[in-house]
Formats: sequence, structure tokens, C-alpha cells
Amino acid sequence: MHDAATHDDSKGQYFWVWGALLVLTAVEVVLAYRQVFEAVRMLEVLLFLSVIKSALIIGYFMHLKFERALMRWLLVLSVTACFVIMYFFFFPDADRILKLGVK
Amino acid sequence: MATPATVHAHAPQGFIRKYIFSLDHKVIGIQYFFLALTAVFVGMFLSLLMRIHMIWPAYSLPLVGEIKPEQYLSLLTMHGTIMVFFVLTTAPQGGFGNYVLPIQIGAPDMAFPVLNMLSFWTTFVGFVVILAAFFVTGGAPLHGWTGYPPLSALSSAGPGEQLGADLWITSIAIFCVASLMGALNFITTTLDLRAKGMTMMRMPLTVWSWFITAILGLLAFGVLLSAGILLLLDRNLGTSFYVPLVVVNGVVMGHKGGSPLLWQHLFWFFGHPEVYIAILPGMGVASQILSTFSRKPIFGYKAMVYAMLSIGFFGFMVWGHHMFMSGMSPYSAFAFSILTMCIGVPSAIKTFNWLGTMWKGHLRFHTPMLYAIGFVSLFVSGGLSGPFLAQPVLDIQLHDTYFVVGHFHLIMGVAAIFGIFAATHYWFPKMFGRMMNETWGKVHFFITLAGTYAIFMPMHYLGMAGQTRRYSQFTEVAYQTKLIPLQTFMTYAAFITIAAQFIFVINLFWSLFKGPKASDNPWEATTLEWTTTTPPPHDNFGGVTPVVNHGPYEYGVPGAAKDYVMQTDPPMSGAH
Amino acid sequence: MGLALMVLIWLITLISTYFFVAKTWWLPAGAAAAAQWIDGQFALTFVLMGIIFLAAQLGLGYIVWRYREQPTSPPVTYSHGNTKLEVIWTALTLVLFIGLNLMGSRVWASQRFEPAETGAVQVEVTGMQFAWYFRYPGPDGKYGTTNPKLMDPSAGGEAAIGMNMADAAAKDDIVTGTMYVPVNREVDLSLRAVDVIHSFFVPALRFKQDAVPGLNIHMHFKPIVIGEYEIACAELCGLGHYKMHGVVHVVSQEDFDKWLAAREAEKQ
Amino acid sequence: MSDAAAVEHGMPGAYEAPLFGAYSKKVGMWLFLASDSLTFGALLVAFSYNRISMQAWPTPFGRDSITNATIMTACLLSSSLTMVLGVFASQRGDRAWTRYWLLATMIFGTAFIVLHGMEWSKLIGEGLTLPGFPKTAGASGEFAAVSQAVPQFPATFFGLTAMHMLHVTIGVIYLGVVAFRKWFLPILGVIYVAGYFLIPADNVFHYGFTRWGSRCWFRR
Ligand code: HEA
Ligand code: HEA
Ligand code: CUA
Ligand SMILES: [Cu+2]
Repeated sequence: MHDAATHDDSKGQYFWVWGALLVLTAVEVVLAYRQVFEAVRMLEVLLFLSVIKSALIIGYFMHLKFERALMRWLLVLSVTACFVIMYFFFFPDADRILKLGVK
Repeated sequence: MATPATVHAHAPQGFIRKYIFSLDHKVIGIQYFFLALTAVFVGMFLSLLMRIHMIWPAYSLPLVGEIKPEQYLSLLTMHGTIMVFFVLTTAPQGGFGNYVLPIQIGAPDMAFPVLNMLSFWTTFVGFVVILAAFFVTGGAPLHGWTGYPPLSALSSAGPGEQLGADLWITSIAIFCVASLMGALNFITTTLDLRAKGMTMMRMPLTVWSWFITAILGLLAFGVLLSAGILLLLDRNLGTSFYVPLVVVNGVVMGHKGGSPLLWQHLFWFFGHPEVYIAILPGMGVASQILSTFSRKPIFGYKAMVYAMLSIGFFGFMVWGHHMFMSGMSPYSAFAFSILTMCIGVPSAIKTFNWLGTMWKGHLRFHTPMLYAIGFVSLFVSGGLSGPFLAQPVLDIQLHDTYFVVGHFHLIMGVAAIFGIFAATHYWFPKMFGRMMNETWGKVHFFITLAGTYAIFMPMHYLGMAGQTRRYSQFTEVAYQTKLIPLQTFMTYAAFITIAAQFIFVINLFWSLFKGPKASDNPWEATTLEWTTTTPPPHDNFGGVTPVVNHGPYEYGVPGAAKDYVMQTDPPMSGAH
Repeated sequence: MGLALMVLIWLITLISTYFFVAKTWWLPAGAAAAAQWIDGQFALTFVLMGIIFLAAQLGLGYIVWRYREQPTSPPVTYSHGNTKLEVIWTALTLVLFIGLNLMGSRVWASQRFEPAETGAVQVEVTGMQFAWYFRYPGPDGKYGTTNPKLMDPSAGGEAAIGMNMADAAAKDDIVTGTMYVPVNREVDLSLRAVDVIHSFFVPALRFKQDAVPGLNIHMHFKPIVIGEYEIACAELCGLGHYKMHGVVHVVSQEDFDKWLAAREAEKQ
Repeated sequence: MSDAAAVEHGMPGAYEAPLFGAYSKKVGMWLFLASDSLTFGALLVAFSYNRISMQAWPTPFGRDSITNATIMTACLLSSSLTMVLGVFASQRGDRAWTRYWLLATMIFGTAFIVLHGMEWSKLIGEGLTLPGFPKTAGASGEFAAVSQAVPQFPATFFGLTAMHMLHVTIGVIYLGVVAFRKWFLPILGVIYVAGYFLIPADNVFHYGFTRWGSRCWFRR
């Protein structure tokens, strides 16, 4: 099962990552529940935190960090690219509905 | 599951393991092939009924009876869906890709044979489910292959929108799952199971095309799957993802707040990559065959690879060109339009390179070559209407007219189908150990090329004159009644073309049993499938793994003994 | 074989081109201000694509015949292509495509990014299975509200689009089944649909726009030739899609005023 | 799968080095994840699309729901950790611990599913229902109002979380197959019986789970 990629097998880092994820989750909950920022800013902050979280999960728990750079980039970039273009083309229309929608 | 290689060497015994639930990619490929063949005949029969109804709306056909407008639309929907999904996504990729890709890269099988079997049988279930839609109350759905809600989301919006529409969506969802499994398998196989020396840049262009097709499928089908699930929820649980507050026939529906455009975005996000999924394998096959029968290396191998890669890449950024008139933000239309035009550039590169490959070659007109040449001709004719449609201002006039129907039939309905024909004639000897009849193949080619042009070229004229598509008859709008003579001509052309397809199947089945035995390399081609026996043994190369020393298209190499150098031939000094 | 194929490809190409060039079936004569621009762009694209079409197909036919394998053929040149050529035609097509595209976008921008001129005639178009209704706001220039609960397609007219007669602004609204617009004045359309997506397509006016349930899409065009033009529904909307048609009457300003007054009078 | 195995065991020289330096199953898994993230991504995009197009998006969740969701998230996060530990154990060749860690992963996953089910039941009880389902009798709180006013809200909520729950459930079952092989079916049977007795008859899950099952069973 072990491939050539050399990686640091120390288990410790996984516990750190796990802890960090739990803390981040807690932070998110508190931020959201206390309504620390105003709406849009809040969304940005939460989105930012979630991206960090998923990066940690995918990187460590799913071991993407330990794959070849080529694979890492290809996978991450292609999926991200899909979302980015969806973002740019889907949402302006959703926004139009606010303006053009039948009241 | 990781059985050692020795187990693989002898084939499983017993009918079921050998022919039905076989894990052998070759058997699965053939299964896909026959599934697609069945589907194409269903689809063709539907198009025949459509063409008849358009011209003689009141005519009562034997067995079928009189076709009502809503039944016309059901035929149309099923024709489009079956052709796009169960023919053009199934035969070139699932059929020939499955059969040939592992052999061409020197692998004994696909990376995940069980998954491979599952994806075939899932596709099969999808096909059965979609056919079932004909036989339920209300009949097959009438919302077109694009299934735009609210029409497709409301069971009261028309006959066929009841259980039939649910079955249609379910079938598509099943098909998505099957294609995802297939795509995953193709990519992994290409990445991991290439024989020694088969570097990426030595892969035949067919392998590249299946590989890129699989990548497109992997990224696109998941989106359609989600879209379909949401549509099912809208239909059955009363949610409103796609349906705003609407009133059908005076009855206020329970939905509110959804957006029909959301479906269009999701569908076309899948849909445009899908049309390239349909054509890319055809491009690969054409490249392979043109090079083989011109006895010349492919012109600009690297350019071909990069062109396909960029078609795949841009393919994900142009979906909005189907939505110029949909109420989408007009600013997006700008971006989509430019990106769509950009996709013409790699297509242009490919066309030039095909011509460049034939230039100063020694063209041998075996049947596969004829189809490959036909492919180029049709691809150009169908493709050049693309830049018209890609400009929003022109699309104002042309959207949802027969111009579009002409565009996609030429490039998809015939060019990609010609890819299948070419592949069939080319690989038939390898797959079944016998040659197909050349004379009848050529007769079929000439009738089909002329016939399909006769059906689909006039569609462009109709479209410019304003003939809207998806009309079951043309008697209601005055300016369209003037176009009926041309439509009638097309119907007659369709009769002849469809009749000619029987030449093909009869030739196919006759050759299957009676054709002359084929040698290992009847076309004097260079790629790996021609190095093994005909038909190949269970593990493709009889226990050895080939070693590759040459690029895929080494024809006419100076200093070589023959006019071609097989990929496995020992290295020569001085050549690549 | 090579000869036969060349003849067939050439025949197909020339016959197809003939019908395009002879304009046997062509765009209907344009009757809106934008038609000139659109047709110009169409013609330009058409000439360019036509040249490429002819060049590619005739070239293909020629190559097929010229390079068929013969006993006398010279040995093939062993070549893997020519990068310079490759770059040249990539650049050429790119320039061609982008240039074409940018030229066409001006009309698009003027039609879609800018609102209608002031003083435009207001018409609200409502599509429903399988009819078009047109509403004029009347002297007050305001559309009355509509209510989905009031919609009764079988009654037609005002009832079909669910006009709320309790609303003061609705009192003078006129609902008709045929569209009248004055010539040489912008028409400010609001497009709506009540059940499924329809598409308002008037070939002669070079106008098409989907009417989407839940949206109220504003578009404008300017008819410049008096006449009657047919509307065809261009988005699949159900079993009656093929017969969902209507007529736009482009009339002089006087005739339009007369017509409007007559409808207004009818209503009282 | 001999060929995949061949690459895995590094049959020397027979094949070109895999492009990503990973054996087939791993590449396959990554590809699956890529397609899966698009499948789910599309759902999320659909949700965001609806949310953007809606002026007032309700935020009705109270303290208990959020606490519950936090615990659920923690479960899933922890299951990732136990899974990684399981992988380590298997790399050491420690079969027993591999199985224990897999079991722990399954327990976290199951906890997630159960908590999720309870949360759903509670919300439905309070009146958060899909338009196509019968209204909860007697519910008149904020959730009932939200379901009326913004049907998008329950729709996206149930639609997306159901897909996720399905995803986790399939994952847990798959892990079970890996961990227990032939023992798995009996274990699944036990869980099923437990579910049959534990889920009250008026609960939605009763439809999907026990009522449907018992119907099929007793009809025969
Ligand atoms: C195999 C399938 C396939 C392929 C390959 C293509 C290829 C292209 N398609 Fe097509 N298309 C469809 C299948 C396909 N299409 C289908 C099914 C629909 C309708 C769906 C529906 O509504 O039901 C559709 C609809 C469609 C539309 C929407 C029309 C509308 O509904 O209003 C548009 C608009 O931009 C478009 C554009 C293009 C373009 C620009 C290409 C380009 O990729 C073409 C590139 C090729 C060439 C340009 C020709 C070869 C090049 C040369 C000879 C070189 C020299 C050329 C120049 C320098 C110009 N297509
Ligand atoms: C691959 C796709 C494909 C193919 C091959 C065809 C083939 C044909 N189609 Fe179709 N068609 C569509 C895809 C296709 N179509 C789609 C997507 C739509 C839009 C649906 C919608 O609007 O929702 C459509 C719509 C459509 C319309 C428009 C109807 C309308 O808008 O009202 C018409 C009208 O004439 C038509 C006719 C025909 C005819 C006469 C053929 C004939 O050419 C049939 C003759 C057949 C062949 C020349 C091919 C034979 C092939 C084989 C024998 C292959 C062998 C296979 C193996 C070896 C595996 N089709
Ligand atoms: Cu209305 Cu088509
Ligand atoms: Cu497209």
C-alpha cells in the first residue's frame, strides 16, 4: 500500500490538524451565533475559514499533501476552476432575479 | 481483489462469466457496441416517425396509428436523448474506447474491471428505464432532450410529464453514474497501465481523445446528476429549485421562488462538455485512420494533442452560448461569445492538420478511410455554422431555429456518427476476426454521405428563413407553410438515408459470420492493437507486456524495411 | 474511388453554396432598425465562413483525388508537421474569430445594455400555453397589478393574465391578442410568462427573447417598416408549441392612436 | 485486477511509471473525489443561487440546533482522524488495530447519522416540512412559518443534507464491508432490527427504514 512518495509518518501532526479543525469549527460557530460581523463580511469570513478547513482535511486527512505536485495541482486546479467559472456566470443571474423578478 | 497476474492469463469459463457479466474489457466493449447499435436503431426509427409526421400530420401509420402533436414531442425528446446519451456517449467511448484503449497502451485490461462491468450494466439499466417511459401512462415526456423546467417539472404542464418524465430523469441520473464510473476507469488506466516506453507523447491520438473525453465526463456528469436529482425533488416533493410561482391552465401551482435559468445553467454546464464528449473520440479515430491510410505520419502530433486539450479546457467555459436568448445576463453573453469563438481555433488546427496529413500522402481508399474523410468534411460543414451561432447578435435570429438543428446534426448527428462508422470498419477485423465487406461498405458510405447532407444542409436554409424547431407541423404559421416543400424534400432524403443504414447492419452481421478471416494487421497499421493476434487473447498480449520503441504514426520512415514501423519494432538508429 | 469522392464532395459543396448565394431561402426582409446591423454582420460572417467552407471542402476533395495511391506516386515525405505553419494558422483564426466577434457586439450592447429611449411605446407581452397576450398601460402609463389567483385562461383577455381590477392603474389597461405598434418609435417590451418558458420571436423584426416565468424581462426594438409580421413561439412549451403564434401590426402613428382609442372606448 | 496489482507490487520494468506516481486504486479514489466534489459543488451552487435570488433568507436555527450541528461536525472531523490512524495501523500490518480504528470511524459516522436523524425529526416536529409532504399537525412555530413563506429554505436544507447523509451512510456501509467482510451482513441485520425498535412509528425515518422494511417482509 505504500507508494514511493516520502512523507513524514509522524502521527502527531494528525492530532494537531484535528485539534485545529475543531477549534476552527468552534470559532465559526461562535462568530455566526454571536453575529460578530455584519452580514456580507460574515459570509466572507466564514467562507475563508471553511476553505482553510477543507484544505486541511484534503491536505492531511485525505493525504493530498503527500501526492506528487503534478497531481496535486491538476486535481485542485481543475475542480477549483470549475467552481470559479460557475461562480462568475451563475450568480450574476441569481442577482438579476432580484431586480427582474416578478414581484 | 488484487489477484496475481497468473489468474488473469486464462479466461473465465462458463457462459455467464464469459459473455454476460464478463470482466474482460473486450467483451464489455462489444457489449457497449451492441447496446449503442440497438439504441441507434431505436433513435433512427423515432426520427423516421418524426419526419413522417411533420409532412403528413394526419397520416395514420400502420401499427403506430396517427401521431398527435404531443406524441411528436415525445418522439423528439426520446430521439434526442437516446442519440446523445445512449449512442454518442456509449459507442465511441464505452464501446471502442473500452475495447481498444487498453490494447493500444499495452495493458492487459482496464484498471478496474469490476467497475467497468458495473458501468456497462448501469448504462444498460438506464437504457431500459428510458425505454420504459414509452409504456407508462401519459407516455414519454415532451420536454425535449434539454428538459427545461418548468415544463419538465410540472406534471400538469403536458401529457408525458407524469411518470414518463420521472423515468426520463431517472434514466439520465443512472446514466450519469455509469459514465462517472467509466470515466474514472479510463483516466486511471491511461495514467497507470501504459506499457514500458508508451510515454504520454507516444500514445496514439485515439488514446488521447478517450483520455480527454473521460476527463470531461468526470467533471461534467456529476453536475448533471445533481441537477437531475434536484429536478426529481421539484417534481415529486414539491420543492422549488427551478420553478417560480406559475399558473398552469388557471391552476396556481404550489411552487414559488425557483429559477428556470438555474437548470439551464446546470444542464449546459454539463451539456456543452457533453457535445465534445461526443465528438472527441471521433476526432481521435479520424486522426488515426487518416494517418494509417495516407501512409504518412500525422501532421503535427503535438499540436493535435494540445488542440484536444484546449478544446476540453475551453469546453467548460462556453456553456452560456446555448442561453443567449434565455434571459441570462447580457454581460455574460459577451464573455461566452468570445470564449466560444476561441474554441474554433483548436478545431481549426485539427482540420488543417487532417488536411496536412493527407497532403502528399498515398491515400488508400479502404472503407474506414472513406468515413474518416467524410468525418472531416462533415465536421467542417457542421462546425462552420458554430461561429454564426456563437455571436449573440446572429443568435437572436438563429436560436431555436432549424439552423441550430442543422448545425448539430451535421457535426454531431453525422460527423460523430461517421467517427463510429469509421471505427467500426477499422477495428471490426480486430474485434471479430473477420473483414467487413468493402463494396457494401463503400455503397453505404456514398449513400449516407450524400443522404445526410441532403437531410441536414437544407435545415440551415430553413433556419435562416425563420423555421422554428420542435414544431410538430408547419401548417399554423403562414410564413412557415411556404417552407413545407423543402421539408418534404428532407423527409424523402431521410427515407433513403435511413433505408441505407440497413446495408450497414446487414453487412455487419453478415461479416460477423461469413466475412473472410482477417490477418493480424490487415491495414498495415502501427499501433499496439495490430501487434497482437486477431482477435486478441484474453489478456491481450498472451502473457507478455509489449515494449514500445516508437511513436504511434511512423509511416514512410526513410531507411525502414517496410513503409511503416510498428510501435513495438526494435529501435532504429537515426529515427525517432 | 478518389475521383468519385472528389466529385461527390465538390457537388455537395457547390450545391449547398448555390442555395446560400442565390438566397433561395434567406432571412425575411428586415423591418426593424437593428435589422440592418444584424444583416450586415450576418453577411460578413457568411462571406468569411463561406470562403473557409469552400476552401476547406474543395481542398479536401482535391487532396483526396490528387494524392490517391498510384503506382507512380513518389514516396511520401516523412514529416511530423511544421510548427511555423501551425503557429501561423492558429494566429490567423484567432484574429479572425475575435475580430468578428467584437464587430458584432456593438448591436448587442445597444439592444441589451441600454434602456429603451424615452417616449417609447410600452407593451407588456405575456406568454401562456398557447397564446400571447399584449397589454398597453393606457393613458396613465402604468400597468395595473396582476394576481396569479385571478388568472383564467379560458376567459381570455384581461382575465387570462389575471388583471387585478381593484387596482386603479389597471382600469385603463388594454389587453389584446394581437399587437399593434407605431412605426419608427421604440417599443419597450416587458416579457413575462405565466406557466412555462416561451420565446417571443418575430423573424422580420430580428427579435427574439425568451419569456421566463418569474422574470419580467425588458427589451426594446424599433420597427421601421409598416406591415404585418408573424410571431412564432420559439421555445418548446408543450403540445401546442407549434400553433402558438400571433401577429405584430406595425402601423403609422395615427393609425396606432386610432386603434388605441378604439380599444379604450370599447373598454368603457 | 491483476494489472492494477502488478503496478501496485511494482512488477519491475513491465510498465511505464504511472504519471502521478500512485497506484491505480489511489488515483481512482482521487478521481472519484474530484467528480464527487463537483456533484456536491453543483448542489451547493444551486443552493447559493436560490439564496442570492431571495431577498430575505430566514435564519431560524436556534441554540440547540447549532450545538447539535457543532457536535455532528466534530464527529465527522474525528472520524477523519480515526480513519487516518486506521491507515497507519494497516501500514504497520496491525490487523486488529486497523479494524478497531475502522470501527471507531464507523461509530463516529453512525453517530453523525443518528444525530442528524434526531435533528431532522425535531425540525419536522416543529413544522419544517417540504411542500410535498403532509404538514406537521399542530406545528405553528417559526419553522412552520418559514416553510410557508420561503419553501426554498426547507427544500435546500433537506435536499442538501439528505444527499450528505446518504453519502455518509454509504461511506459507513462501505467501511463496514472493508472492516468485517463476511461478518458485515449479520451486523447490518442487527442494526436494522435495532432501528426497527428504536425509531418511533410517527417519525419520517420510519418510512424509509422500518415501515418500508416491515411491509416488504410481512407481505410475503
Ligand atoms: C458534437 C457535437 C457538437 C460540436 C463539436 C459543436 C461545436 C460547436 N458548436 Fe454546437 N451544438 C451542438 C453540438 C455540437 N456543437 C448541439 C447538440 C447543439 C444544440 C443543443 C440544443 O439546443 O438542442 C449545439 C448548439 C450550439 C449553439 C447554440 C445555438 C442556439 O441554441 O442558439 C452554439 C452557439 O454558439 C454552438 C456553437 C458551436 C461552436 C462554435 C462549435 C465549434 O466547436 C465548432 C468548431 C469547428 C469549426 C469552426 C470548423 C472547422 C474549422 C475550420 C475549417 C478551420 C477554419 C475555420 C475558421 C477560421 C472559421 N453550438
Ligand atoms: C447523434 C445524434 C443524432 C442523430 C444521429 C440524429 C439523426 C437524425 N435526426 Fe436528429 N436530433 C438529435 C440528435 C440526432 N439526430 C437531437 C439531439 C435532436 C434535438 C432534440 C430536441 O430538440 O430535444 C434532434 C432533433 C431532430 C429533428 C428536429 C425536430 C424538431 O426540432 O422538431 C429532426 C427533424 O428532422 C431530426 C431528424 C433526424 C434524422 C432524419 C436523422 C437521420 O440522420 C437518421 C439517419 C441515421 C444515421 C445516418 C445514423 C445511422 C447510424 C448508425 C447506423 C450507427 C451505427 C452504430 C454503431 C455501429 C454503434 N432530429
Ligand atoms: Cu410557447 Cu412554445
Ligand atoms: Cu455548446
